[in-house]
Amino acid sequence: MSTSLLFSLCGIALFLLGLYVALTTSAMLRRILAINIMGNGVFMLFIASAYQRGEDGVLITDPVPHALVLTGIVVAVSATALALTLVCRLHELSSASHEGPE
Amino acid sequence: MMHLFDLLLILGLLSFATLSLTVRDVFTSIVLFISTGLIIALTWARLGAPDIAIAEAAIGAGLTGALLLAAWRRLQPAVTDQRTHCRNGSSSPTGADDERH
Amino acid sequence: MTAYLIGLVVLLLCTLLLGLVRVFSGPSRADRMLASQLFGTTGVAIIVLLALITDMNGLHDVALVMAVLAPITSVAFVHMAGDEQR
Amino acid sequence: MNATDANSAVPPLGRSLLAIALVGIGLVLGWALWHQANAQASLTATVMTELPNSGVTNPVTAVLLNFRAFDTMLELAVLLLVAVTAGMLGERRTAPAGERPAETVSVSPLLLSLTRDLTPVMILVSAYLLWVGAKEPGGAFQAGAVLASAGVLAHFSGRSWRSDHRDTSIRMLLVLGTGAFLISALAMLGVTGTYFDYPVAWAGIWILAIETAATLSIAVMLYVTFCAVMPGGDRP
Repeated sequence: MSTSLLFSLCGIALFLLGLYVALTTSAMLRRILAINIMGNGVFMLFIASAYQRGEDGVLITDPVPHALVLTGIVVAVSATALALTLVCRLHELSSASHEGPE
Repeated sequence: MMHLFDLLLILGLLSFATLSLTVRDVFTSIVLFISTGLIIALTWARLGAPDIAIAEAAIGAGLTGALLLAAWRRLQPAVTDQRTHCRNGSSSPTGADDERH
Repeated sequence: MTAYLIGLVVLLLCTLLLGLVRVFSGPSRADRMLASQLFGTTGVAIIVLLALITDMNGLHDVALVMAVLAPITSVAFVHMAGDEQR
Repeated sequence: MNATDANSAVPPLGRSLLAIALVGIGLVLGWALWHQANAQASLTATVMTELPNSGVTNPVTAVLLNFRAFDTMLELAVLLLVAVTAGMLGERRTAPAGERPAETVSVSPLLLSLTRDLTPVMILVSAYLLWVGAKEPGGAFQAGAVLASAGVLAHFSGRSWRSDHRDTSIRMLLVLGTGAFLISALAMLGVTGTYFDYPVAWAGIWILAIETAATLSIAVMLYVTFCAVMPGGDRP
């Protein structure tokens, strides 16, 4: 079993794990973490598919998936921060309306 | 021998991710998630992608941890925060600790 | 020489996985956080060894960034949870 | 999916059905991967033949800044959108409170000296990553993330950067990355007739200039987004 295939399978496992937890949990923070794990599984699939050894054993990596994943990581952390902002804001608003002068 | 390293790496990655998503305490979950980011950076280094490993190390070590801990602090229902006027003891809809299993 | 380095890397990875026990069962939050900081240190060592094994010079930069940015998480922890008694 | 409304935990039957479905998907994906393993298409050869025309020698930077520059520009636009949205959310949070109570942030001297010693190192590492990105691993995203981490550290030690996104200089920095890409695209359209087709002689220095703008912009965007998540408003 080659290294590329091994890490590809690991990426699929991470994706499915994240998907399962994201669909079944009820805590928002954990759902955000699960979606991040899903994204990391997809990234791992990309990078593992870019990992190839040539005939003489020298490492050849495909730069295009690397560039795509680099873009994806930065967008993922940015989206995570936005989701965290929204969750915190929702939490503060709902707790204020629970306590508020009503 | 390098195969053993790969297997250990994958084992660690999957166990960290699984524990991070299933453990009850949210703080432990966050700490495990930060550690998962570190192992993922190791995996990128192993797979010959140093560009992505640098990005993952920078974001995982510098930003994600701070972001998640800040959000965890803001979602705490019990800890009194002087900066906001609301102090509630009851669990809220998006509360951090109402994980059901 | 390379076999020795690979053995060292496997050993370090084993210690990293053993540290999971402390994160999982640490009585206080500071214990869990410190264990994760220890993972960071071990990770830097693993990456430097990987740079030697695979002869990839770019990995030194990964170790540099990881080492420089490691304190931020613990500073954030102290800022966010340092005033608790648990 | 019935699990997406926030307050309902999924019943055990639904969970097990979901788990079975996901395992099935995993088996199908693994099977597809197994049969795909020997028939991989790779763009390595294409990139490597075009690499001398790109102005840099790091293939990833060449792909990001030259061959697929449209993607990178749109990604910076996404980051800009996120930063503005998060900045507005953070502003809305602090606005109704009226006067913010003067906080007594007690910053330990240890943290202050750590910040004083570490911030120059971080800025240096960031500049190094930006400079070395043309030849070796590194580049605008990594440098921007390191610079934003320096801002996060400064924020924790009570000396936060000016992060109000209504500030003119912050606004300039926010749009700097996307703007540099747009201007470069339009200028290249005028010079060579195609959007991101740099002249070979000038490509290296041109890419470095765009990358510098993108680094500053990414750092400020990530920092503004981070400040929106921090408890207690934009400024401590």
